[in-house]
Amino acid sequence: MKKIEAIIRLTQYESVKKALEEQDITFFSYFDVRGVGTAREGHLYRGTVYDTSIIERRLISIIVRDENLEKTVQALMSAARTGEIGDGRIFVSTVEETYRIRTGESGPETLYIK
Amino acid sequence: MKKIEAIIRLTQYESVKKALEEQDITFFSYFDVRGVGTAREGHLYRGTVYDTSIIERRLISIIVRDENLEKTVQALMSAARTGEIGDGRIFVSTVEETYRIRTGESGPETLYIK
Amino acid sequence: MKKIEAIIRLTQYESVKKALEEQDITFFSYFDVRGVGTAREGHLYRGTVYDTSIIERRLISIIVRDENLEKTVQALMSAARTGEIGDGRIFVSTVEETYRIRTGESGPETLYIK
Amino acid sequence: MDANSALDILWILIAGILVFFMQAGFALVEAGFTRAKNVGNIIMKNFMDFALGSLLFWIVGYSIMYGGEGAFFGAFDLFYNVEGDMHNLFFQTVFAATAATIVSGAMAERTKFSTYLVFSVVITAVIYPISGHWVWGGGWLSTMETPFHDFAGSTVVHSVGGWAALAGAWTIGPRLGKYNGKTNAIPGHNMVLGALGVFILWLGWFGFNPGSQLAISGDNANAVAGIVITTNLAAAAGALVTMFVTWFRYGKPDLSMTLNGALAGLVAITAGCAVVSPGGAAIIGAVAGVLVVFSIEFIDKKLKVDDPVGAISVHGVCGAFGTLMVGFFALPDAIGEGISGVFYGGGFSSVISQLIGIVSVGAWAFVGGLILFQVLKATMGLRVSEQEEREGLDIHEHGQSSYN
Amino acid sequence: MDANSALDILWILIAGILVFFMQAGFALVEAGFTRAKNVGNIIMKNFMDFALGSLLFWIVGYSIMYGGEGAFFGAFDLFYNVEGDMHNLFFQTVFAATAATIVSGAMAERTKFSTYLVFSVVITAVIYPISGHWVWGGGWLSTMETPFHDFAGSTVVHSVGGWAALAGAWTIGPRLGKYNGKTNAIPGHNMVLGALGVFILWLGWFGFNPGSQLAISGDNANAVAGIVITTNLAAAAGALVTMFVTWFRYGKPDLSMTLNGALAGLVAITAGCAVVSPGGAAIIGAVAGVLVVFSIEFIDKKLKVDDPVGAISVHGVCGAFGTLMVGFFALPDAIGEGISGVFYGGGFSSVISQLIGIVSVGAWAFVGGLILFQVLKATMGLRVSEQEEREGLDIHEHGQSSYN
Amino acid sequence: MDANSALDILWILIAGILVFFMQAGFALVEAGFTRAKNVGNIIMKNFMDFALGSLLFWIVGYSIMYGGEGAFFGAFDLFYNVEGDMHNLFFQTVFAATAATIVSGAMAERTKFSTYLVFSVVITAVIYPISGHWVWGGGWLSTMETPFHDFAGSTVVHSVGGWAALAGAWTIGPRLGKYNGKTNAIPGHNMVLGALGVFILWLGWFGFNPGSQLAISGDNANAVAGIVITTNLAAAAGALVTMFVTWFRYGKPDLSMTLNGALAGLVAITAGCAVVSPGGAAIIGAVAGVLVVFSIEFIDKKLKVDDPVGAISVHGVCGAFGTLMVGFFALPDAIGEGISGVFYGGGFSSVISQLIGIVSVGAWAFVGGLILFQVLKATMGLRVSEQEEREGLDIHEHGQSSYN
Ligand SMILES: Nc1ncnc2c1ncn2[C@@H]1O[C@H](COP(=O)(O)OP(=O)(O)O)[C@@H](O)[C@H]1O
Ligand SMILES: Nc1ncnc2c1ncn2[C@@H]1O[C@H](COP(=O)(O)OP(=O)(O)O)[C@@H](O)[C@H]1O
Ligand SMILES: Nc1ncnc2c1ncn2[C@@H]1O[C@H](COP(=O)(O)OP(=O)(O)O)[C@@H](O)[C@H]1O
Repeated sequence: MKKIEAIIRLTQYESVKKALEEQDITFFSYFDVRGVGTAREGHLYRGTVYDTSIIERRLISIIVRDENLEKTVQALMSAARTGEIGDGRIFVSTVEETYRIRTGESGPETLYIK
Repeated sequence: MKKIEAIIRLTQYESVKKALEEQDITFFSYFDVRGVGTAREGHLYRGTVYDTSIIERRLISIIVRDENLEKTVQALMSAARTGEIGDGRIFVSTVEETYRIRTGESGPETLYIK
Repeated sequence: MKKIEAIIRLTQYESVKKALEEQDITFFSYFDVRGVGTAREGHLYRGTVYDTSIIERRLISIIVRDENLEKTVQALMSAARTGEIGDGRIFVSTVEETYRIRTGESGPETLYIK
Repeated sequence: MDANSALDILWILIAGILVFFMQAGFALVEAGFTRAKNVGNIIMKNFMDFALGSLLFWIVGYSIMYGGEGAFFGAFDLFYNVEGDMHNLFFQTVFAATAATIVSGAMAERTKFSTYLVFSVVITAVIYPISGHWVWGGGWLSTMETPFHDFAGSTVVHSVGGWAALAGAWTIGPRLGKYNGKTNAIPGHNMVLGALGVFILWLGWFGFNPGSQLAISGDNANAVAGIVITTNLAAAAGALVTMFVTWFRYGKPDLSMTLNGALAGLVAITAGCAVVSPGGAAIIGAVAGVLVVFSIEFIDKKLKVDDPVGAISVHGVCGAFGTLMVGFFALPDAIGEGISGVFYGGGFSSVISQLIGIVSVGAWAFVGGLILFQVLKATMGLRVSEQEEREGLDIHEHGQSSYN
Repeated sequence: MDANSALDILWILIAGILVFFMQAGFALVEAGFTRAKNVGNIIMKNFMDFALGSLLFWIVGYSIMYGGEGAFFGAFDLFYNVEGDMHNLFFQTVFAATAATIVSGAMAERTKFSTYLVFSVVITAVIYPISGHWVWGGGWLSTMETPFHDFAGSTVVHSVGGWAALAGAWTIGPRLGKYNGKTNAIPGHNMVLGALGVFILWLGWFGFNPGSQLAISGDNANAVAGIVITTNLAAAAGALVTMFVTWFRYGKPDLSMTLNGALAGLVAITAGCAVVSPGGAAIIGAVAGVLVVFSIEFIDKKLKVDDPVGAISVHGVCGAFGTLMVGFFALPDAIGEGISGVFYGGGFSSVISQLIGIVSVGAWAFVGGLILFQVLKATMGLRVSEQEEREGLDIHEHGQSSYN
Repeated sequence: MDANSALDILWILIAGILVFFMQAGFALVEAGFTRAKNVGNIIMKNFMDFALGSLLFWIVGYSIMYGGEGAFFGAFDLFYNVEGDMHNLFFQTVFAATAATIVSGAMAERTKFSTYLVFSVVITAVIYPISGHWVWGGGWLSTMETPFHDFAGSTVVHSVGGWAALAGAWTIGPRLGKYNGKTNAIPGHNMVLGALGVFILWLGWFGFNPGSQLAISGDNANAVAGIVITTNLAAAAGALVTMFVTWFRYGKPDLSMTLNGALAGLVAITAGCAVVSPGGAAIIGAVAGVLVVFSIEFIDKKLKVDDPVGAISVHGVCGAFGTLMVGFFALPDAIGEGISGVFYGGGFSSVISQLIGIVSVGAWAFVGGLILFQVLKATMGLRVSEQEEREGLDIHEHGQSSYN
């Protein structure tokens, strides 16, 4: 199994979610992270610009069977893209085992993402 | 070393923590994620039901020596289970190296979880 | 590529960031986690001490090329260290693939951290 | 000056101070019912409504409204400064600022700040004082045979705000993601702020309605006390009934709607608070509490006009409803010699006058607002860009988020 | 009506408006001292306390309390509507609503909403007005030889709420996780809300106590001013002393407890605010500031009754304490011809009367509350399910979280 | 007592109650403009300022300020308790508590709690009442040939707080990370709290300025109404102008600065509110709205004195500015027989008196504050440890975070 971690713009989340659903990927987890990188938002407080390089982003984490890796990455990539600097990144790594807590079963076949 | 990531119900956290302690697993990290999946909470706002599939969950991350993998997974699984849909999942992957920042030492033997 | 996850004190974040920048590591993500471990903060509420072992920490996640692993770990380690209990830990694992969403390119060479 | 006159001035000032505080109430309700990313923007709008309103009503508005006896227009004198009448200027100023503020809520989370300021200027300096003059300044609605009766402003203040809000919310269109095939809920970010806002508004209403007696000496004292009671009972009934209506309709009592219910009762009783019995007030409040739920649903789901805080229903619909109810619930001779409400055998003459007032003022505010918003849309632009809306007005319009 | 009468009515109305605002204060304190997942629920309860209270006290409560001279009961007239007395109805209504509100805090985070509403009806329409009649409505406590003296309601309002809260919190049991072998702290989610609530309550108390003079004309003006001072000094002393007590006991000054300390001082001075000297007020407030800390600890750790906001200690214990202190600190002839406090050589006759009042009203409220809660527990059920409690009352009872 | 006297007392009490509520306003502004980790600490400081202030001003402060006719000092009588004057004690107490509170904002997020308490005692019991005596208690500034005129305390209250704040913020040094080579922004954590605080302060100012007439009977009624208008117009002008200034300077209208702008207008008009025309008030407010922006920038970026809430600029600078403007905008004979402002042909005699007052009171407050803070720094220590500052004063000074 593969773990796909995509760091995307907060504002692209809805369209990413939709794109994933269209690929029958309806199970995933996400949380908000702050990304440090080149994209910058200029903030202003009481006349002092605090030109920060810290950006709110959403990290989507999906564990898929190996055969679903490609289509998931593609769906993520096209839906998260705006073409502007700051679109984010995807990282892929290996997951060795998974368990469904409710039943105690293990193995890739217990992933809802068939 | 293995990294165990368990996505559990917020409300099972206390009992999971206790179960881990009983196995001498007293070091771990956690943060809150939102899970997208089949379990649904019906929310209502001003007469509009927003039947959402987004659920607040807690992600517990524990890095253990290989020999502790089994007991940790078992402890997690039994304490996190309610038997209802939405109990969550456990994912296991490999960690190659670890460092204790305070001393600079590395290696599995620096894990507090012996 | 390697994924470096460092769990550090919130209060060391600024110096860690600076140390990373000095090593030309200007891209990373972070989010706040709660660490369960030996370091304890004594909280008090209405006369009841709730001697908790839960501590707010920051998890910094950096994906680097293999050749940058060492210097990144060193930078993290020296900047995050105070020498007191509670300095935190670093975990290293393998990442197999990465994509730059904006362009669709993949491979370690698309990491900004050369 | 004798003690009675001083007493009256004291009361008007205190009532005005209470009404001033309603600005904070509106700001909190609107902030709480919208999303965190736009909260600084909505507060800034409310804040500027009052700052602009205070200056403009002094510069020109008060004179337009109260400066002469014309049928449609008072007078155009600049910089009002008449010794011995400053308490009235103050009391009317805080009223005027309310009308604009209502609109900001209905158009929240998508309206350009600069354009909003222009709108705020026009409604406070032109739209509100002109129709206000018709009713309270000696204009045509007050000189009809059976005069139009709006004691404290269900129509003059609240409906004017509410119908302008309808014009604005309709012109600007819904927030992104509100209607895509179906109607989506966009929950407000902080119900505690919303509730505190409603408590503050309820508090302020004890200045709004009883203060509109404009005196407390002599027999006015009992009249004022009566108005305090009718105001409070209508609010309580509105809140209670709305809670039960949402409970039956949605299965659960809805907090945000219940808060609206109290406001609905308050807006509805504002016109008739001085001429109805406590029982009449409770009934008016209770019916408003039903009405507001169905009105919010209708506007949201049928008209598909996106009003994040329910301002159109609370102020427009319940304001009109309450004004009409005066024709039914007015106690004998309470409005004037020989005039009573339908339920006290007074026939429909008062109902007709009320309708004339509701429709004429409503049309003025809605059409005036519509023209204004269409012009603004075509010139300055009414709406922020899609990116700005997505990422939040706070960051884009003010360069800073409100929560850090 | 002459200027003096109008002045008195004006003052009663303003004081009543200030007391009304205390509802917002209670809501904020209770919201701030509990967890975010229950905040909408607690606000809804506070909101409904006032809505129900306003209607019920008008419908029946005021008549029970003030409608006749019986020793135990006033009268049972429906829909109070006496021209010339509406300011009193209003002032008494806002007082009545306070008693119920106190209970919601002590039972927060676990009480079923529907059951709570039933409780709220009974306390406002039955429990409170009956014991209120004994003291303020001409009942038996006011006709004793040395009458029981509770100027603004340390016992009539606060202790009634406090003892009913004790009955409720004890009947319903502690929140999940509060006591498992040891006593756990469940920190409130927002101390800013709690502090703002206390500021608002302190503000409202300037209506509560000085308004209870029920007049300001003539010599009443100085009396009212004196009450403002005693009220303020007791609150200040309570806050300051509590801060130091927590500092010594816990090593650090505790904010939430210090906020309770100010309320403890306010509750304690409420009975005697009109009959003690400024110095006496400061001492009463200071002692209440000590008492509240130990009382909260005792109830929390020894009795193991879980009161998230400290309502039982603040309103019940400090209310009783303050009422008793009247017997010690009352200035000569301040309560009545020939009656003085112990410290002014008056002997114990007043102390005994105070004790009779404290015990009889306390027993009435506690036993009445206990029976009511036991019946409700056996019939409708008093407590939400374990899952609802874990996941939050907002989601389960109202279908929506308050922070989004 | 006749109706007029009772009326005056009623008004002073109500005004005092409004001013009391400003404590909540200050607490919220300071909480909102600082970081979440220090919010409980700043609220505790505000809360204790008022508790201490209430007790100390009663114990000794009022007597120092008003107890005698000496040129520099009133009298030293303990525990003020004069029947018939308690309304004045109350009104002066709530004023006194304001001065200390101003300082807590400028020194927020780094000052030791225990040391702050000592400071708070000294400013309320010594610094403030002595200079206050010079102006309002019959001291030397009030007996000059052309008396120094500070109607409601631009200098007596606000500048005293502002200059002591400057002394304190300078002595304690900037927050960690504020200046490292360049000037960094440290955004406040909650602009909604800040805005609500400003609304509450604006509300309270309707007690602060109009209440300082100390009467409302007879002709005072119109005077009070006039002050309400000047106060309101200056605040509105200040807010509006500041918004535009920030818009031009920074490209975007800054909410937190605009909130300061309203306060700047309010502080500036406080001295002259009773002697200037509405137009004069609007101008004074508008200029203060410009001044506050440049002053905040100057203090922040040039002086490198770290004032998280802008207290030095708002209260010190705008207080001095507003006091000076009295010499320019005072209407003929408004201050006294034959005295007018420069713009009304009165020459510079009044300007000179105003300057004398501004400088002498300012020097007293600044030097007194400086000595006090230096002594505290050398003895108890003024500042928390670096670790405490990094991790938050709430956890370290109070053992608990405010948001959970
Ligand atoms: N090497 C890395 N390790 C961890 N996170 C990274 C890394 N590189 C980029 N990121 C994350 O991805 C986000 C995207 O970077 P960004 O500047 O937007 O890229 P792009 O120029 O490709 O659009 C960053 O904000 C950061 O959160
Ligand atoms: N493939 C996946 N990738 C990432 N997270 C997942 C995946 N499958 C499930 N999850 C997470 O686990 C949670 C549990 O799913 P749930 O519907 O509760 O499972 P179950 O039916 O086994 O009880 C989801 O809310 C989601 O956060
Ligand atoms: N085995 C583990 N798995 C996951 N997180 C861990 C583990 N061990 C430690 N941590 C994290 O690292 C933090 C550091 O632990 P700490 O007690 O500070 O270590 P040290 O004694 O080395 O300074 C903990 O709070 C926890 O978040």
